[in-house]
Amino acid sequence: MKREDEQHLPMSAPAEDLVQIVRQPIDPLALMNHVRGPGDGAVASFDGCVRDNSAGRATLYLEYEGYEPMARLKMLEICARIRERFAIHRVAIVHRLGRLEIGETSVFIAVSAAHRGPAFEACRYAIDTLKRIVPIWKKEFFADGAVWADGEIPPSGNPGAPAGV
Amino acid sequence: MKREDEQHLPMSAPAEDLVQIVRQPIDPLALMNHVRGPGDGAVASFDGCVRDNSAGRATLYLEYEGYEPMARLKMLEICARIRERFAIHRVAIVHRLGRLEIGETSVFIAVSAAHRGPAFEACRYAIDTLKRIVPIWKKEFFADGAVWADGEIPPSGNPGAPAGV
Amino acid sequence: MQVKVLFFGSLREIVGRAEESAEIAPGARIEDLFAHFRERHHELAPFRPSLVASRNQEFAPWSEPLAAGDEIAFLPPVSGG
Amino acid sequence: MQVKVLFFGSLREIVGRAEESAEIAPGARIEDLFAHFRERHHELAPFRPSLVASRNQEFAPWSEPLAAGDEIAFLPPVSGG
Repeated sequence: MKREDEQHLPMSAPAEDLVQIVRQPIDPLALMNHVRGPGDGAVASFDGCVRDNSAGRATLYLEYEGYEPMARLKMLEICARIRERFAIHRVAIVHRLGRLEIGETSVFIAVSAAHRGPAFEACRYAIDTLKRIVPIWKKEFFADGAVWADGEIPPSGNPGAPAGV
Repeated sequence: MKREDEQHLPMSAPAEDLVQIVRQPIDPLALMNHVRGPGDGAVASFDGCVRDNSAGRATLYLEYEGYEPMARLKMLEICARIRERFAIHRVAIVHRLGRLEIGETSVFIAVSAAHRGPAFEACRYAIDTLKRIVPIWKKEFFADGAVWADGEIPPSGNPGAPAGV
Repeated sequence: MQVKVLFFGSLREIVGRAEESAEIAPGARIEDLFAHFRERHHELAPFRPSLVASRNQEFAPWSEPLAAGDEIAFLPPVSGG
Repeated sequence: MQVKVLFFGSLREIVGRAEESAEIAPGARIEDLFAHFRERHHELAPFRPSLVASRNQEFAPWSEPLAAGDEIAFLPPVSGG
């Protein structure tokens, strides 16, 4: 469901979508403002932040590492998938890398739409898919050591086809 | 699922929740920051904003009117219901009344949780329930007239029992 | 006995006021209070099926008896959000 | 022919480098390239079942043939978000 004033844009133009990998603090307000337009009635957002514990073990801080160019491509792929599946207007996805302290935002996703249903569903789909297919890794530092977080094995082996959801 | 450091708070203490009815612009960042604590890994937000059209008819602006003390009570009831149903940490719900221009935020909801599932579900539940039970009314102004928006008839007649969802 | 009555949205526009006092007989129910206003404002009648009532800021059945000093509101379908 | 190989997370720590060049025989597949590194770093072996491979920044099956100049990465389970 595209707005009237967008009908002349080519279908493949997510030019308005915002995908970034950054090493500085994320500004959620800028992203929420980026996605909203006059035809929108809803902006759903997800803010992933650093918890002070992992399964009860006290976390000191996290370090995120990414395969940056591929991560960007996968985040763009998420935007494209969202546009195919949900009646949304615009998407912003930003992931931070490097050392993050407790309470800091590691990922922020904002999705605008005329109606709240698609905005919520697309936002949820975006973070669920990001955690499955975007090549980023988190190392958790504890008082007595550090571990690479248990992750998810991305669906693969069938390049070109959309990874199953 | 309460955090360790909250176990001594009385069950009925949503003292940390924020419920407001305002007549000035809403500050989403303040609300997102209000709900997040060190035990949170997720903040889900919903921003309801004024669309430039209603079923294709161009909207000039909106006016919101509320039964303020009862609306506050119902918003607090939503917070309480959310705490019962979802493993969340903190909730903020703010609704604006008066005249709102296109693009402005009429309602903002933020919910924090250790994990994203409950944060998303509680946030969605909050806006869905707000639209059904909170006594607030929206008048839509068009170039050629104004109408009170079609609304939802709140479940009633059984006070004390939670309104069905 | 006296009760306070609040009108919102379309009802407020019909009645021309957001708040009224009403003197009603002991034993009267919310339904009777609505009838009292419907007699003075016939345009209220068609709204009845879509209204819910509140008593002291909580939803209440139309059959609920009133007490002196009650704050009653007749609420059109809500459209916040 | 030569390909570029990238290592991330736990694999980067094992190999001790984020990037390597490898000289491999024409016709080699991604699986063969991994075997090449596994011979030099035996600690890589137990990771194999949980890894996926990428070729030129897209997921690729282990059986995919390599071409000169390819950028190959061995990706541990992802844990962004």
